Amino acid sequence: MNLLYFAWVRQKIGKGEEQMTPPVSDVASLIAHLKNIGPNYADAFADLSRIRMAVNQHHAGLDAKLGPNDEVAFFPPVTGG
Amino acid sequence: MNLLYFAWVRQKIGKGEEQMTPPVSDVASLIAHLKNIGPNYADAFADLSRIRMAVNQHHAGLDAKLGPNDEVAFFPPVTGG
Amino acid sequence: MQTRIRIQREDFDLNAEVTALAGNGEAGAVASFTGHVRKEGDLTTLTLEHYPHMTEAEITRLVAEAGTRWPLIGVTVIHRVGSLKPGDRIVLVAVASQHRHSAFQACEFLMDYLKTHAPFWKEEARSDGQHWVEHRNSDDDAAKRWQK
Amino acid sequence: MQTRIRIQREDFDLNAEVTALAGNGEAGAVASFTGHVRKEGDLTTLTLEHYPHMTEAEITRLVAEAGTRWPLIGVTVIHRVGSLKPGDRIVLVAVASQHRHSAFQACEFLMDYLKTHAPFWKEEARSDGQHWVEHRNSDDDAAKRWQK
Repeated sequence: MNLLYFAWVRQKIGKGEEQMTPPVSDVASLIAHLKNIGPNYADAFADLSRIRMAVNQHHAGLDAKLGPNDEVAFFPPVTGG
Repeated sequence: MNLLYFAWVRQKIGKGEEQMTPPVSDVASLIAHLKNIGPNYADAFADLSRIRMAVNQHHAGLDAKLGPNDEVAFFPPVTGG
Repeated sequence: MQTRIRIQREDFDLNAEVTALAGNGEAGAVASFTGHVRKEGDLTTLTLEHYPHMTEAEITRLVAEAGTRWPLIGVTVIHRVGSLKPGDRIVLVAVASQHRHSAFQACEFLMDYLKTHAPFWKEEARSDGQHWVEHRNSDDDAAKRWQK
Repeated sequence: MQTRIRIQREDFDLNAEVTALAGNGEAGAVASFTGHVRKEGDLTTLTLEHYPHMTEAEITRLVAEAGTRWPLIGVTVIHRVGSLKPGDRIVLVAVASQHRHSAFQACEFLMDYLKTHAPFWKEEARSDGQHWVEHRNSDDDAAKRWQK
């Protein structure tokens, strides 16, 4: 699984991208898994109302299913335009 | 009174501008006066639903009052933009 | 509100106009509209006549009305006259505001009123001669949407 | 529908973009929007980050959706990334159509959805440091207006 982090999510976690193969099948369980990795992840995901996500470059929700080759991105609500 | 004609009104009358001091006090009576001057005027004003007017550079109606120093313009519905 | 109204034969530089309108960070949003001569069958030339002085006066009144309806920072209206070819630009309306919805609304309001109130007339040259363009009722309907 | 989507660090030439979009008389109406960095207190720099590939993919989807709602001839979206200063342009959305109302509607729709869906993030530099800009609920409300 390819994980991407943007904006302050990237800053809190301390990296913009990483590969892992966690034993999870949806976004919610991926977040639970990440929060256990370390305090930087726990801090980034402390308030899920401030987190948005995309799976394979489409906006997705916490219930989106995940497979081993998916690209999953976490980021704050967007502020472009 | 300074009279101005634009677009096909100008073409039908055969001039773009003229001065006259007709014995009229509103736009409707001015048009009646003009239609008696000659067939070119009568042709231009034959169908008043196709004529718009302005008095002193403001859009006006047939009932607009006129004074001797007014600028009165006749033209088709506008097609700019 | 900064207002620029120009009636001219020459083309205009949209980039320069919008840059001037946005200023040095005063406006966050600029909505613009450009009208272009459409390529239509055997149309060769579109000639625009106008009523000098009243044109500027009427557009000034329309811009002032827009300024009472929306919080605007600046408005630029440029309308060309004379002979134009298919593809040429006819008109620019650009509106700067702090908020994009106000900029869009005021820009469309000004175009709708320009089409129905500003004293311009278009004459088409086609292979069978010259024809004055007929006013479109759909333009009246568009302007009526804004009546309060 | 002719679609041009560019994510770039460089500024753009609005005049050239609108000229290309209008073509040689194909489109009668082009509505454009430019967003500019506002001068605000001690703001010195606005830095834009984005999600490469998804940005283009998401904007492509938004433009396709606009094309199903209005009869469009062409759409150009340019969004800048990197470091910008007050007064700099951030974004261009330009929409060509045969009819001005469609052009205006599609242009505003695209801006509203760009603000809520395209993965860009703004970070402000002020005298007290760097701050990520907060998403505005008013942008969500603007986008919701278009829900069918």
